[in-house]
Amino acid sequence: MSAEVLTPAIRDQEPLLSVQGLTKHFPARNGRIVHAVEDVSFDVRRGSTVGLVGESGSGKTTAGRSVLRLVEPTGGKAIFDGVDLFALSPREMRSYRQRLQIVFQDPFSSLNPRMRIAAILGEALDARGFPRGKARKDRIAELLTLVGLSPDHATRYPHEFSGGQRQRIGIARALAVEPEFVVADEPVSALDVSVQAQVLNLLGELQKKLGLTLLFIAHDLSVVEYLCDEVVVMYLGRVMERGPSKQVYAAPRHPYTKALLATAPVPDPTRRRTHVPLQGDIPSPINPPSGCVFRTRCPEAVAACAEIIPPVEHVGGGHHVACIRHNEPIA
Amino acid sequence: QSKGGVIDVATIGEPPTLDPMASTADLVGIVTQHIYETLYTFDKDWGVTPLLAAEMPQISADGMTYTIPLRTGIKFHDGSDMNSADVVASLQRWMKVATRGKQAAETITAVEATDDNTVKITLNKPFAPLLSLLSLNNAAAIIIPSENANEDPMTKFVGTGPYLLKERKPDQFIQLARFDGYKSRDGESNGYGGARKQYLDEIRFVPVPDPNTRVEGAVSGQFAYVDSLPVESFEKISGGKTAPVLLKPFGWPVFVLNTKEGLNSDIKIRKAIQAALAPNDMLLAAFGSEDFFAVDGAMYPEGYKWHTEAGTEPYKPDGDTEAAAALLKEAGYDGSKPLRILTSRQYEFHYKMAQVAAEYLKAAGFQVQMDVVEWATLTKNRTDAGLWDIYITHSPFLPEPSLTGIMSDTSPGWWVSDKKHEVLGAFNAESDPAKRVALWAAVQQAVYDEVPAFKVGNFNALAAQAPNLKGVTPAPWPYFWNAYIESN
Amino acid sequence: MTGEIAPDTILSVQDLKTWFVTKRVTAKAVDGVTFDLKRGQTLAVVGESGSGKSVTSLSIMGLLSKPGAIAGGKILFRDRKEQVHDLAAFAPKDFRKIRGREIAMIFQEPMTSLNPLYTVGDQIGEMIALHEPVNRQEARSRALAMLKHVEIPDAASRLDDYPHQMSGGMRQRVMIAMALACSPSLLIADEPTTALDVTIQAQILDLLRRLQAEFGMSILFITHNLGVVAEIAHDVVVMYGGRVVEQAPVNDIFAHQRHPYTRGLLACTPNAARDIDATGARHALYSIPGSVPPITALPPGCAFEPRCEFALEACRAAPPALVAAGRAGFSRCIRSAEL
Amino acid sequence: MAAISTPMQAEPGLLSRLVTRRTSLIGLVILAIVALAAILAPLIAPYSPTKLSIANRLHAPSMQFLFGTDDLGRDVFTRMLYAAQVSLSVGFAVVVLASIIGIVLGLTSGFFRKADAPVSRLIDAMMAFPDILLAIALVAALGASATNVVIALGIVYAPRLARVVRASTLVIRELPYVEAARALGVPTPVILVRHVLRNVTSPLLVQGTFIFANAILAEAGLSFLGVGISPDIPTWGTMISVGRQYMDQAPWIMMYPGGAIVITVLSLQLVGDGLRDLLDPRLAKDI
Amino acid sequence: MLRSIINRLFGMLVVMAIVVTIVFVIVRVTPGDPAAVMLGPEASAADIAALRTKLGLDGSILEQFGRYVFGVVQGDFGQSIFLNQPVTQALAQRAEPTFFLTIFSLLIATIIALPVGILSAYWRGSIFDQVATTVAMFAASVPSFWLGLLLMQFFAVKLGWFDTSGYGGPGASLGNRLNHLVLPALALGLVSSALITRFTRASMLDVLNDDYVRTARSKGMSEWRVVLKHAFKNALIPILTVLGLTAALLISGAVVTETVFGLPGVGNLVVSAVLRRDYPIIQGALLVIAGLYVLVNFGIDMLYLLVDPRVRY
Ligand SMILES: Nc1ncnc2c1ncn2[C@@H]1O[C@H](COP(=O)(O)OP(=O)(O)OP(=O)(O)O)[C@@H](O)[C@H]1O
Ligand SMILES: Nc1ncnc2c1ncn2[C@@H]1O[C@H](COP(=O)(O)OP(=O)(O)OP(=O)(O)O)[C@@H](O)[C@H]1O
Ligand SMILES: [Mg+2]
Ligand SMILES: [Mg+2]
Ligand code: NI
Repeated sequence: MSAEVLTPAIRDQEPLLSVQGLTKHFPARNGRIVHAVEDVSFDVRRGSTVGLVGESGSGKTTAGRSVLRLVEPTGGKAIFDGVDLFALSPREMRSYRQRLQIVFQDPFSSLNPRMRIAAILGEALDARGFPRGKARKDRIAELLTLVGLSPDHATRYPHEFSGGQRQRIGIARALAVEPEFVVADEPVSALDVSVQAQVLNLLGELQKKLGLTLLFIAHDLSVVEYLCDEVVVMYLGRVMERGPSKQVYAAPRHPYTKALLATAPVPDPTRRRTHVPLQGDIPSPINPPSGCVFRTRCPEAVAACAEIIPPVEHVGGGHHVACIRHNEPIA
Repeated sequence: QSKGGVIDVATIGEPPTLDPMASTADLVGIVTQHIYETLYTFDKDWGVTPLLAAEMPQISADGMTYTIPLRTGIKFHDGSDMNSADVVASLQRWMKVATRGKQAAETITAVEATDDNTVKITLNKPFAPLLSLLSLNNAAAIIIPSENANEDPMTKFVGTGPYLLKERKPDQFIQLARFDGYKSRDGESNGYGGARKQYLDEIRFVPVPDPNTRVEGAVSGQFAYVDSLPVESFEKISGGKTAPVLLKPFGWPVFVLNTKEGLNSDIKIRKAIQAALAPNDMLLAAFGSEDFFAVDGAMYPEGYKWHTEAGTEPYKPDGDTEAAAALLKEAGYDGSKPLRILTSRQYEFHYKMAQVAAEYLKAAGFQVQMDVVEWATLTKNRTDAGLWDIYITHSPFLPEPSLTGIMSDTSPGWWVSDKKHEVLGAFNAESDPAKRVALWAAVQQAVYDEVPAFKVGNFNALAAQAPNLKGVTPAPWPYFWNAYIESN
Repeated sequence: MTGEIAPDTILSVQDLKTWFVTKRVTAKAVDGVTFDLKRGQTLAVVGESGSGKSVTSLSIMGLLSKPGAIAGGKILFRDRKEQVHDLAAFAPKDFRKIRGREIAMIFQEPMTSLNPLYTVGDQIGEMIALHEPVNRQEARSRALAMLKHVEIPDAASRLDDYPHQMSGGMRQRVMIAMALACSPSLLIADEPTTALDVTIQAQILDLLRRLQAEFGMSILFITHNLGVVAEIAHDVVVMYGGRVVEQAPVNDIFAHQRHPYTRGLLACTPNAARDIDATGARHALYSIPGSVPPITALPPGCAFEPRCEFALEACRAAPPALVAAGRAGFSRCIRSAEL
Repeated sequence: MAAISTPMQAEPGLLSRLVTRRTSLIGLVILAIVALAAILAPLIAPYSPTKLSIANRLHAPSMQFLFGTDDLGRDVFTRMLYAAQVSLSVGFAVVVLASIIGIVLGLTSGFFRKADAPVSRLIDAMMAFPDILLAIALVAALGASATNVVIALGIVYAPRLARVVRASTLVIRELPYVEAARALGVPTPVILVRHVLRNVTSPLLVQGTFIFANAILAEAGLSFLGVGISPDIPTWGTMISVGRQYMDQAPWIMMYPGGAIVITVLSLQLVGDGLRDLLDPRLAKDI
Repeated sequence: MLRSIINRLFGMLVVMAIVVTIVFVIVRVTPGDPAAVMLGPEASAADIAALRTKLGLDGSILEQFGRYVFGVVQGDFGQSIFLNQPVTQALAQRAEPTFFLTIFSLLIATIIALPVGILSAYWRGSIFDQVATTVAMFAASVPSFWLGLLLMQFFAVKLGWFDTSGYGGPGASLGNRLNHLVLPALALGLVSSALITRFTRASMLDVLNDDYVRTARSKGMSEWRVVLKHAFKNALIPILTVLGLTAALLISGAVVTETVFGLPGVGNLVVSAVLRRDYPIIQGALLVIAGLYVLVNFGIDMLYLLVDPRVRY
């Protein structure tokens, strides 16, 4: 087995996307509010991959969709290539759409079952005004080849493909408009383990080949560690910790990150975990805890945690933590 | 013949009102004639005979003053006595409210009480139909207490009749009970006139609007009397628990032509229609068997004193398509304008005649348009001359020919002509019954000459009667005083 | 009441075949599954989606829905009275004595596996009342005790909660409480943590381990996550295409795979320590080519053959037999010795 | 799997799967026969449907008049063939009209959140009227004619379809492929037609079949009450309504059209049921 | 929760307001003149015009609407033109047969439909299921008036067991009156049992596939208990909706059936009112029936609160 070495992302460039104070509230029953995303900030450098991890309901998807304005954000900014996407009129946003794309989690519902693959990709080409005719056919064939499918798959319907193949088509659709930035929302969680690797490899390859910038949303910590240059850890709509993957994984500063890493099962029976650091469930985003949202489950919480919302502090090397006790030495 | 018993009578529906002045509907007349009485009524030969009046009026020589003596000791259902004041108030209400009363009002200059038991009516010209108008049971000149006479619509249903209104549940029943204070005329019963016997304790009129349901009801013996059945169910009813009663002849279906506007304002077209129609097939389709109709052009059938064949030659039982076509051509009809037939299915036989008629009219070269609407719509639309060329209706043989619809200048059809006014005027002014019969022939002649309407023929009516219900005289407006339950 | 079954074995599935036969196709969802589960131990069944894990467990419980039916093989189960039954030959009503009392089951979807219309107390109490002569009061207090066993905080007040008032993790605890209410000797857990977050998953796994120590039941643990297997299992069965491809003690499986499929599974999960070198360069992941074939279109020979890098001509001919491999395991590969 | 030729059959070979179900097959065959009879009426009918022949009235079924004659001497068999034309066209037209209204209302309220509340209330209000009652009132208002019956029934059934469309739209609106289209900047009308409308066709087809059946029944009911299609146009309903008077003497006048209604409606329901089983994912999952 | 009940009540009012408007619009564009009908065939145009004024049929449509809404809000549905009585009174007098007819047919339908639906779902694909489904489908294909006619012909005319029509005379006992409802209720009940059967079957099928039913089985209880306690109670929730819907359908059916059997009910009243151009009656009846439907639905929503702990508005 010979592994291909992929060049890691180019570091230390101006961010392509800078999310600042992103907030998204959904209306809930009886006039209450779901605090899905609350004051989230992070940067994505051109050509890099940023991972967004967190438990279910922590607001990862909502953050990703807000950036593309697939849901209208409640507040904050998303500076993309120098322009605040949130300040654009819907009409202006239309012209930005093809620069930012998204790949979905569910390979089954993300393709219209009544459209042939050619039509699905064609729709994307239409969006950027690609001319009809032979050129388009060639382009579709090219796209299919790019994601590892055969050009004659173009005449088929989605149900004729396996989950992995569908995910490739979803990727091809996103790439059809030649975007600079792609949000990949758990693109492999619905796939069989044996196929996951194929899709991850494809993403890595494409990124290198096309110079893509990737926001990679995932549950699975090991996938993020493998794929991402930087990682953002979210909990209940807020960022707990972010920074270069290597640093975060090697030396997590936030109790939540530590707990996540500790509880992730590792395929190694000799390294069995002995104690469970996190008790209880994630609280409801309808009325999140005061102060630090994590304090209700935090093994290290103190009274002060209920008082103030911990600011996100830079602890060096691009590593940020939102915990008032991050400086204290903890056993 | 003993007192007692309750009968259910199935009627064709719910009467729109229990105020017989306010409506000309037959059903209203049938029900309310038990409750109210008029000054005069008809005997079995359709002659006028006194009811609340003590006797026939004294008519002045010039025919302009009618002096009417009243019976005494008549009580209203509310217990009060009837006197001339009540009669005057009632007649005045009648002239104001009832369509027939309004017609009469044109010739009436005064109604006054000369004493407690005498009333005098003064006219501005001789008017022979007056007594018939006073006798009819629809738009009827009923006598009610004077204190109720100002009401319109009527809310207190108080009359002098043999039965009084006990309870009314619209669409369920109208319950009449014997009026114990009733004072019958002496002597024998004679048609609507003469003595009225109150054998039955109660009479209930049950509306059964669906003809088939009435038939089922008749067959299963649910009612003592079922009115207005489709004649073709005769056999079915014969096999059931009530016996069929055929009223022969009952009335006449008629196609009324719009002489005011449209195609039929041209007399040639009307003549063409007269020639084209084939009563034989129309009646057969409508009534099924010759037992239930007669092909007859005369406006009154044999047996009526008004019967005459005068002028009926254009009436061709099987139609004359060629003659009709020729007439049409003469009239310059090019087939571009449709002949609009307005009809409804309230009475199935209207509709069937219309269907057959349409075929014959088409054969003669007409373009035909059928407007099948509900009866309600029909009664509205027929008043608008712009909407129709022919509409279909029917009528019983009225005791007074001049009361027939087409005789009025204003009734839909709007037949107005010098000839009509001449013959009808003479007929109405003449008070000698014998002379009037001769004058009627001229009226009928005019109808055939000018074709304001087409009489299709005579038809019979079917009712059903329980075997133990006796004493019911077949009549176009059946009545149940004199009727009794035979106990065995 | 027959069968060859080792004394320390509580469940022995022998060449089980469960097929879904319809007019159009025959889906051999389980086609020759063989494994043994030892008393007090946990046997993990791993395999990708559609490999027949659930069908195997439903076959054991007699809960197959039409048109599924056992077409062959034996399911030997040793009850508390040490009697051995062949569940594959059971009539539907025989199962009523076994279910709940001898074998209990928990399911993947905690959100939908509890009846939404009854309180959790009722549902646990019902389980007890079904199998033991208790009155309402006793059933209730037993239910409360079970809730405490599964570490539901403030159990007394949650007893009258409806399932929708609880989080996924809580509901799964309730399911476990219900399953263990009558102290069954075998617990079948069909992917009990798949729908849960990692933090909750860890709690549940931990709970199961402790309850096993306490109640001493055997667990048949179904999952597709090798990490979870490593956490909880004593023995591991790997399934592919309705067949067992490998069985071995947990340490052996992770140390040395005797089947190319198992090997591929382990290799393709990303592992930063292995896949990223010191310079930060990322190696492409190993990936098994192709995808899992539909159960109705399995190749005639070894089910894994089309995706296998070790495949030989012989693999194509007939399905290989399950042969002993390694220290205490079995493998369904003709080249298991070479691996 | 073989490539599929027409886009409408994205659910591969709907028809071919339908005919493998015995009950649906029976339904389809009956429907085909009825439809064929209706289409070929001018060719196979032995007599004229309108020409009266008073002499032949109320003939019992015989070799000469297969199903007998009616009160005006018209051949019942002939009229039934022509009635099939009208009844089927009325039913079909109702479905088409109701679908158009239903799709517009359903898509609007399902896709545009702002429009949802008012349109939903309107739909609720319309659903509050019992169907025949509303149809009677509408036909009475518009005047009794075939067109107006179609319009009335179309209005009556539209809210039901609107609900179906709305429900599906609400689901589809949230699906990732719609979101993908939005992410690509595809204009909303295009999304509505290409992604939403196309995918509501299945429930629409199922519901449409049942509404077809209901419309035939309702038309018969209206005609029976005398507030429907003019009785000189033969429909099964008008034939029954005329035949009712002769239920005893000439039962064939109402029996045969009644039977035709039962058979046609039944076959529509069989087909509808089959379609639902095939298209409704809730039930499809365990087949 | 109280707040959401109030919200629902408000929604109900909005729906009713739309209903009122629809009713008014439908009825007023109707051709045909009640005054002409009332006055009979020989009335003159002047008489008719006078009556129209008296009945309040003059003035602009908007004026009429204003007057109407004003009345409705005060619970005054106007005066029946034809019957010369308040609409509310006319409706009240006819409520009894319609009420009992609806209740009885609903009862008949439910008693047949629930067990059949449950069993045919449980034995899906069995002979029982096939027969039941086919019979149900047959029943749903028969026009109710036609079935009514056949029943009447056989039981009332041939066998004479029942009166063919009507609702008993004056002073008829309740028993006698209800006796008149047997056939119509049977006709309606049979036809509507089809819908409920099919729906029960479908929702049972749905529920029987649910995970908690499998859980129930895995607990080792009897099938009967699984089906009734665990599955049916869940299936009941959508069935409740359909029962509400069926009640509306039954009123529809009652219109035709009451006409066939000559029952003096609301349905019959409406049909004759249409023929009589009795605007206030048509308006009142449509309004009351639609209002009842909205109320029934509201009631069912409230029932959900009882049956389904998940529903907390
Ligand atoms: N359209 C919406 N309306 C209301 N609430 C929403 C909506 N979308 C998401 N939410 C809520 O917002 C919160 C965050 O959801 P989100 O989907 O972003 O989480 P996530 O981190 O992507 O979770 P998962 O890992 O399950 O995908 C959740 O509580 C969710 O219920
Ligand atoms: N009722 C059924 N009818 C037909 N085929 C079925 C039925 N139930 C399961 N199968 C088939 O049996 C095979 C095995 O299914 P099973 O549910 O056991 O898989 P699994 O290993 O549990 O997968 P997962 O990880 O997705 O739960 C699948 O291919 C499935 O399609
Ligand atoms: Mg998400
Ligand atoms: Mg499974
Ligand atoms: Ni390598």
